[in-house]
Amino acid sequence: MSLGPYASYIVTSYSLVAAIVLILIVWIAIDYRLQKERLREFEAGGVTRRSGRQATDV
Amino acid sequence: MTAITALIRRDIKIALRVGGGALIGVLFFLTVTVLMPFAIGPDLALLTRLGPAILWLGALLASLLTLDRLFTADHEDGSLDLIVMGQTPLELACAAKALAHWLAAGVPLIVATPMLGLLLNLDGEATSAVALTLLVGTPALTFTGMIGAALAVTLHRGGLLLAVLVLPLSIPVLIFGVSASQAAITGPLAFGTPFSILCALSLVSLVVGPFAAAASLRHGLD
Amino acid sequence: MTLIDLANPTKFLSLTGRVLPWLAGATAILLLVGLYQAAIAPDDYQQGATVKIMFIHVPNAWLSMFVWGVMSIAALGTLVWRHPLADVAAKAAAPIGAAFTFLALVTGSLWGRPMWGTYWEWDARLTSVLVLFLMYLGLMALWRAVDDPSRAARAAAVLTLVGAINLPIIKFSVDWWNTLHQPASVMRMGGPSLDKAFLIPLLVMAIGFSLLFVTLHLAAMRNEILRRRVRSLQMMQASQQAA
Amino acid sequence: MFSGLDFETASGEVLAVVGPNGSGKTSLLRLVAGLLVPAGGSIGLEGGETELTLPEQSHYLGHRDALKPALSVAENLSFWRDFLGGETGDVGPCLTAVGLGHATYLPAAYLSAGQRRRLSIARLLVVRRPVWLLDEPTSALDAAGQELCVGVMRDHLASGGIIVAATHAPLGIEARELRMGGGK
Repeated sequence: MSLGPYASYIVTSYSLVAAIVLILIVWIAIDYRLQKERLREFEAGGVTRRSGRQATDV
Repeated sequence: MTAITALIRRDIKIALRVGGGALIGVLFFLTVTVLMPFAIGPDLALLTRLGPAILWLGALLASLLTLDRLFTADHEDGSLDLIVMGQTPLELACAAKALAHWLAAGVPLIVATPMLGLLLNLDGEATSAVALTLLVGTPALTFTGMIGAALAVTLHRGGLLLAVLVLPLSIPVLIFGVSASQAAITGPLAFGTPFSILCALSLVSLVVGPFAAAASLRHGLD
Repeated sequence: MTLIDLANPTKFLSLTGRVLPWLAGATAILLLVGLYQAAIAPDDYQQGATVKIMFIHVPNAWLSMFVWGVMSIAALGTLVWRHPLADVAAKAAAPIGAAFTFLALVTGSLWGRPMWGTYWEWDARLTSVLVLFLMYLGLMALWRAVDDPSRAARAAAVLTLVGAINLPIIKFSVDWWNTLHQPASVMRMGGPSLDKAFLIPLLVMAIGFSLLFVTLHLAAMRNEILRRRVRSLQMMQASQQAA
Repeated sequence: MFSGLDFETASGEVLAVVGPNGSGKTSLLRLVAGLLVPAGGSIGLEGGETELTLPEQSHYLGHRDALKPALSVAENLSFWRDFLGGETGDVGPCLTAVGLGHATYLPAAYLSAGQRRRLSIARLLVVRRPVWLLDEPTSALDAAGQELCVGVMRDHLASGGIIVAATHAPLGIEARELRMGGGK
């Protein structure tokens, strides 16, 4: 596969898309860990939800 | 020294957290700049010529927009009283607040400039000239705007009054900022002349701003 | 499982937990297939190899509008049906939509550079997408301006709907303001004019990116529900007096 | 606002400024704090650090709590500790002392009015300053909070501090009274 004279544009656009999508995925994963971690802390601290269930219950 | 760093860190934290205004300034800058071509027309050659002026106007309005909360927020919740009473000279505290504001709201404007330069069909050299003049010039805008922000506290009026008070004061910065960028793009003037005057204006405002703001705060508290 | 069942965040969380791995797998497979097909697709006789940018540009451009559509439905859900997950969905979609819109802009200008000789052209379609991007950012700023999500929800919903009504008007005005761009080619009356060799990889990529959005959106919604749970726990903790 | 006012107070003593609304209690405190410039007369502190002015050796607890809702409880307090400087203590024990130990890492936005008041009282504890200027210190506080406030004031007096408090409710602590006249 040859990309012709404008290979750099094609490669840049594909890698940019990959980078941004990767950033989105990593951000969402880190955010998930963070929220879970905080909920676990509450559970350890004995704070429960109104329904009486544990904070990390889903 | 810890007092100054503590104040800077606190202000930056507040600006970046939920409810803070740091990123709204950049968004305003983006929007104003994008609106310009709709009024001027899509002629790329014309936009190239007007680009530096558009970017400078956008940055000027954006940095003023976020300035009006600089002291009012602290005044409303009583923090300003304690800052005035502190062992830190009020001039230094004002300078620290302005610096924090510039770091949180001014620097993002400069970071956004290359992207906007692309939209206005400025080439790499022109964009970096505008970014450089903004880097040198926006502190002057913040530090002169700070005087208006301090007056707004004492007059119990923020927002538009601040803009009316401060915009005339920022004319010199605008003139030399735009002409330095123009000089870098088209000539015929040397870039150095207006640029060094811009630097001088910034330095003067760095000195005058905190003193004027502190004076107006000291006499205006009730 | 109906929409009413999904109104319960707990049920929603357990559903996402089960569905997400499958969705992520399907997304990965589709995107890989799409990439492979895009790689072996022939060059365009006019544009040469740069036509390959289309395979990622068009799905992102499509998603930039699709996500606003999703947010508009969620906004209706907030304002009309008061569905408890509607504002969660709207809030979670905004940053993802903004990211896709940004990618549509950047890939568009990278595609335009070899074709037009300039990165940016103030033509109708690019400019409308730029305005859309600014509206996404404004919406995100609105969500960030207020700490209490339920207070921000209604304002954001109104803004989203106004935006949805306004977008065609903006598109029309910009069209009128400047017409330079080639006419739309995929969704044209009388069937797509694109060659099959381009169309199939494009469709695969479009479906793959749409699935990517659904996956990311569900995960982000899950985060948002957990974040609100943390918030309400924090408020409960604050109101407890020290023993 | 007022004239012909002459008063003094000494170490280990509370001066309770009492009087009807509008009699200038708050203005008097703000004068002492250096936030208002007196039209005439003088205010001074004998003893204490000679290089520091009276406001720099005073704590001022005004109507407003000087808290930032976006920052956590601990961040709010440690900011004032670092900014006010001088002889400082640790944030943790001070928060526990005012009954906010459980809320250390919560955003200040989630605190109730009484809890915000407690947090500003913690500011008096985290930085040691000899003169306390308190404007309605017990407002918004519940019974336990008022008790706590009185306890904190007693400790301050025992260590040789001075308190000037504007109040219309009895402070619950032995005090010399300065009665401000009604009107001008």
